[in-house]
Amino acid sequence: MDVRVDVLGPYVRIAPTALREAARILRHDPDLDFDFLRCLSGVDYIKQNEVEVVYHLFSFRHRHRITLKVRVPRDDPRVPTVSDIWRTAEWHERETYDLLGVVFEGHPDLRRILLPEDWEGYPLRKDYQVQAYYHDIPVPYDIRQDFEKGIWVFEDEIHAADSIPPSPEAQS
Amino acid sequence: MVAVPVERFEKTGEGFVLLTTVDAIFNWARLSALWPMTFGLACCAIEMMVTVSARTDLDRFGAGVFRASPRQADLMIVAGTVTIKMASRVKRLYEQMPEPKYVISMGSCATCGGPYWDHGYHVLKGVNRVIPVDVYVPGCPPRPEALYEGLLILREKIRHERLLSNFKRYRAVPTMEELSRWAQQKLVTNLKQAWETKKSWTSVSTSSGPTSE
Amino acid sequence: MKYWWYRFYYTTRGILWPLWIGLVNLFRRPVTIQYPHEKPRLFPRSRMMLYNDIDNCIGCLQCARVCPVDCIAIETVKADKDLGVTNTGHKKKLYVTIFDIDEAKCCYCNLCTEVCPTECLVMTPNFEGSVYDRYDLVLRFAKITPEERAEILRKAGGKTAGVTGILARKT
Amino acid sequence: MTTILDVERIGPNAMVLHMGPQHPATHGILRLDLETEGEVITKVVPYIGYLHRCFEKHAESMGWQMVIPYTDRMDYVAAIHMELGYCLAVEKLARIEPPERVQYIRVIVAELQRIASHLLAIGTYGLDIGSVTPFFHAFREREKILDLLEELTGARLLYNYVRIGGVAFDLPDGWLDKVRRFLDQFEKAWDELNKILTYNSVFIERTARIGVIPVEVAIAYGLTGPNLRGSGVRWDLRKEEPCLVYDRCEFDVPVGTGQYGPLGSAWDRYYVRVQEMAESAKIVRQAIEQMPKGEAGDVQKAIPRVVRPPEGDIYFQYEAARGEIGYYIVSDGSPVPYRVKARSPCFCHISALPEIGPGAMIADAVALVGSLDIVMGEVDR
Repeated sequence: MDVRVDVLGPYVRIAPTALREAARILRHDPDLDFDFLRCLSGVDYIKQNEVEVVYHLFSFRHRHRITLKVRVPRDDPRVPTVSDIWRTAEWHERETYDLLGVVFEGHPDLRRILLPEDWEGYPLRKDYQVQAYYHDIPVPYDIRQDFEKGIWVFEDEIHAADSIPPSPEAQS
Repeated sequence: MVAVPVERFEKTGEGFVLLTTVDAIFNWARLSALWPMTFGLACCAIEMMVTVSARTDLDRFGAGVFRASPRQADLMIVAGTVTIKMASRVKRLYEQMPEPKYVISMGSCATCGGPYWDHGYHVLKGVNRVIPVDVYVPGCPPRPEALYEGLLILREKIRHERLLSNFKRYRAVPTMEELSRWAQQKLVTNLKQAWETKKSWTSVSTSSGPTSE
Repeated sequence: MKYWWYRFYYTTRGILWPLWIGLVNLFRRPVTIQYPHEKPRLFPRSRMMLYNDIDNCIGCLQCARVCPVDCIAIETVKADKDLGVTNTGHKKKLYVTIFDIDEAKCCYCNLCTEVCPTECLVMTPNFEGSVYDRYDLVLRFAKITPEERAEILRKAGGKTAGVTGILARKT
Repeated sequence: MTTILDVERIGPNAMVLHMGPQHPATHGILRLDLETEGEVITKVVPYIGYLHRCFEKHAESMGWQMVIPYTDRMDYVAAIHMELGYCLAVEKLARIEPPERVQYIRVIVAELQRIASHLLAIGTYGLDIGSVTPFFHAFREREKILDLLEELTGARLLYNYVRIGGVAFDLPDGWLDKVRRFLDQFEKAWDELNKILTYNSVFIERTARIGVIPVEVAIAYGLTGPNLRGSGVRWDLRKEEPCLVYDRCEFDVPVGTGQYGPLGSAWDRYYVRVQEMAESAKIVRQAIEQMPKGEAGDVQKAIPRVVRPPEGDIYFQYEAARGEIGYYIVSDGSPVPYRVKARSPCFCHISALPEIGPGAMIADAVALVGSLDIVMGEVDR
């Protein structure tokens, strides 16, 4: 457990195993009574090889707030779910799973929410690469077409256009 | 600018007899009552809603009858970003429409992915990847009047369609290339004129009075 | 019975008020603008399609760098002769061999015109730009023809001063 | 819930009805799977993501100022609120203090935008219910606001007006007088709109008993904005956690009263929006009166050439037209944001549909979804 109050957004960092217990106390203790999960977001820290899940909590009754942070390894991110404690977390967790690939253990319905079911990869990871085709629909923008049909085709560039790689996204 | 002939009817005598071609009468009938489908996807849909509201009344052109069902519509205004999840639905809806059917791609996103062309992994880069598009309306979002203009341009296209294209025509009808060139030259001319207007606005005064024309 | 009267009151009210307002609105001035015959009201700040006055462009590439959409493609080559000055007094040191704006991608955010030092790039109040082909929306503003460009490039030894936008992705 | 019939059994007679993604009344492209038993909905499963435009990926790929056009496109009906929330968050992170005049301009613009947004919500809601006339009335008024905003910002819908540390343009000459004139005229139009729609008995019959959201459900699902206030919770971020100059303006926070049915019904949510328009008009009037005189270039003084917030993260929330728009921003000290997460209010509103939907009739499904006032661009981002 790691508490920082000196930064702009003070937070409490806890271990993923303690998350459920902490969440239950925060929600049900009458002095704390955090009944409003404001935001649940995931951040991909590729340098530290970790994924962070951030919970912003608020209490309507006492008008106080707290930020919880959980760090899990990037290769196998597993965080216990809090969707039975705050109902709104159900969709937020699905979204985090969809975009960052964090698996919420115990979640009742962990499916992709924004992207199609058979989408490859987790887009908000920093090393994400776009797939070239999705069900025969080309996904990345085809710059070659711009060169062929657009105006950049001058005598010497027609041949250069042939050597353009498939897409800029696929390269990076 | 390539002059586009707009006369539809050729009168003979004192105007008692009206002679026209099957093409012209069919095209005229088609362009006068384009029934669009309510196909609001994103920001442009709001502007599409504005076109049917009081300020810019789309019904003046017989195109204000927005149909909920594709079976009753013959114009699809793709207003907004088409995502890859939505692409197959767009295609299916287009296939359900009866012939003849036309598509207006409204706004940047539908035209080529717009602001999302580069990093938007889930945005379809142009609706012409799934369905054929007749008219592209630029803008992000286009003004309601810009959609109007797109509709007028589409009418121009329908007016010069050849239904009986295998027959030899007695009258020259502009080809699609000529029409396309005309449209682009119109765009460039408009743009130059607008630039002159802008210059006069900024140099004369910064007063905020509404300037018509 | 009291409840009935209440129901009667508010149902009648709900019917009569809209009728009255509809009647009043009959005599109001119509708000419809007859568009193709009458242009809509535009304001000095109204911004629609981009236009570049290439005579005043110095090829500083700032607009292309700030564009979030990356729809401006510029290629400049160092000038070997005096090209004069712009309206704002900036010296033109570069040939602008390519200045293309893809109006189809442009998101009309006005960021590019704000950074333009010579104010040659403006958002005009022109919204009438519907075309039949998507690539007609790519506008060429450079006045240099392909032959002249090849000549300029040959003189410069194939070296460009700056390349941005979609042109920079070629390699 | 809205128990007209007590549904106990889900037998073989259950039917699944697909509504959307292309449906004239879903406010965008939302797909609902309605499981029905006769006329009564027993289960609602919303599917979203048909307008997922990858805002968060775009925010990670470009400079801080360049993100603003993309924030506009999230909630395209109330674009100013989206960019305002983002700019306020970055200003707090980068410790930029915009001048006082800028804050007043922002308040005026934001409140005008709120009126415009609610007008659209009301007009289209009337359309959903089946009364077409209010749509034209609402849009006529909305066009006047859009004209004002176009005169100020140059665009009709997606403004890119609020910048980090300021706003893009100063007010044009005589603009404030125009706003004042508009507000005088708007109050009459507001009254008219009330007469046509709000107190129309047909409208009340159709909305007052459906889509009831109890307070516990509203809080558990994180509902905010007019939807939460419609359930009777007096919670407005402009009042509770004032940013800008909202604390210098006097205004009420309208809440649902349960006048024509149970508390938290669709009519209550609708009526909160109607009342909020009047409150916004009040705020605009006060802000115009209190606004300090400024000089040319004053509003752009604090806009930094290169925005470089220090390392750190922040969560900032702002009361948008549809509820709490929150931005969780992580900066690593570079000119490009490391992560921008937008907590959108409508996302939470839709997630509550499986809870509030069951029990309603099929014919009321449209009225229920419409009363939540959903903008899909914000749900899917």
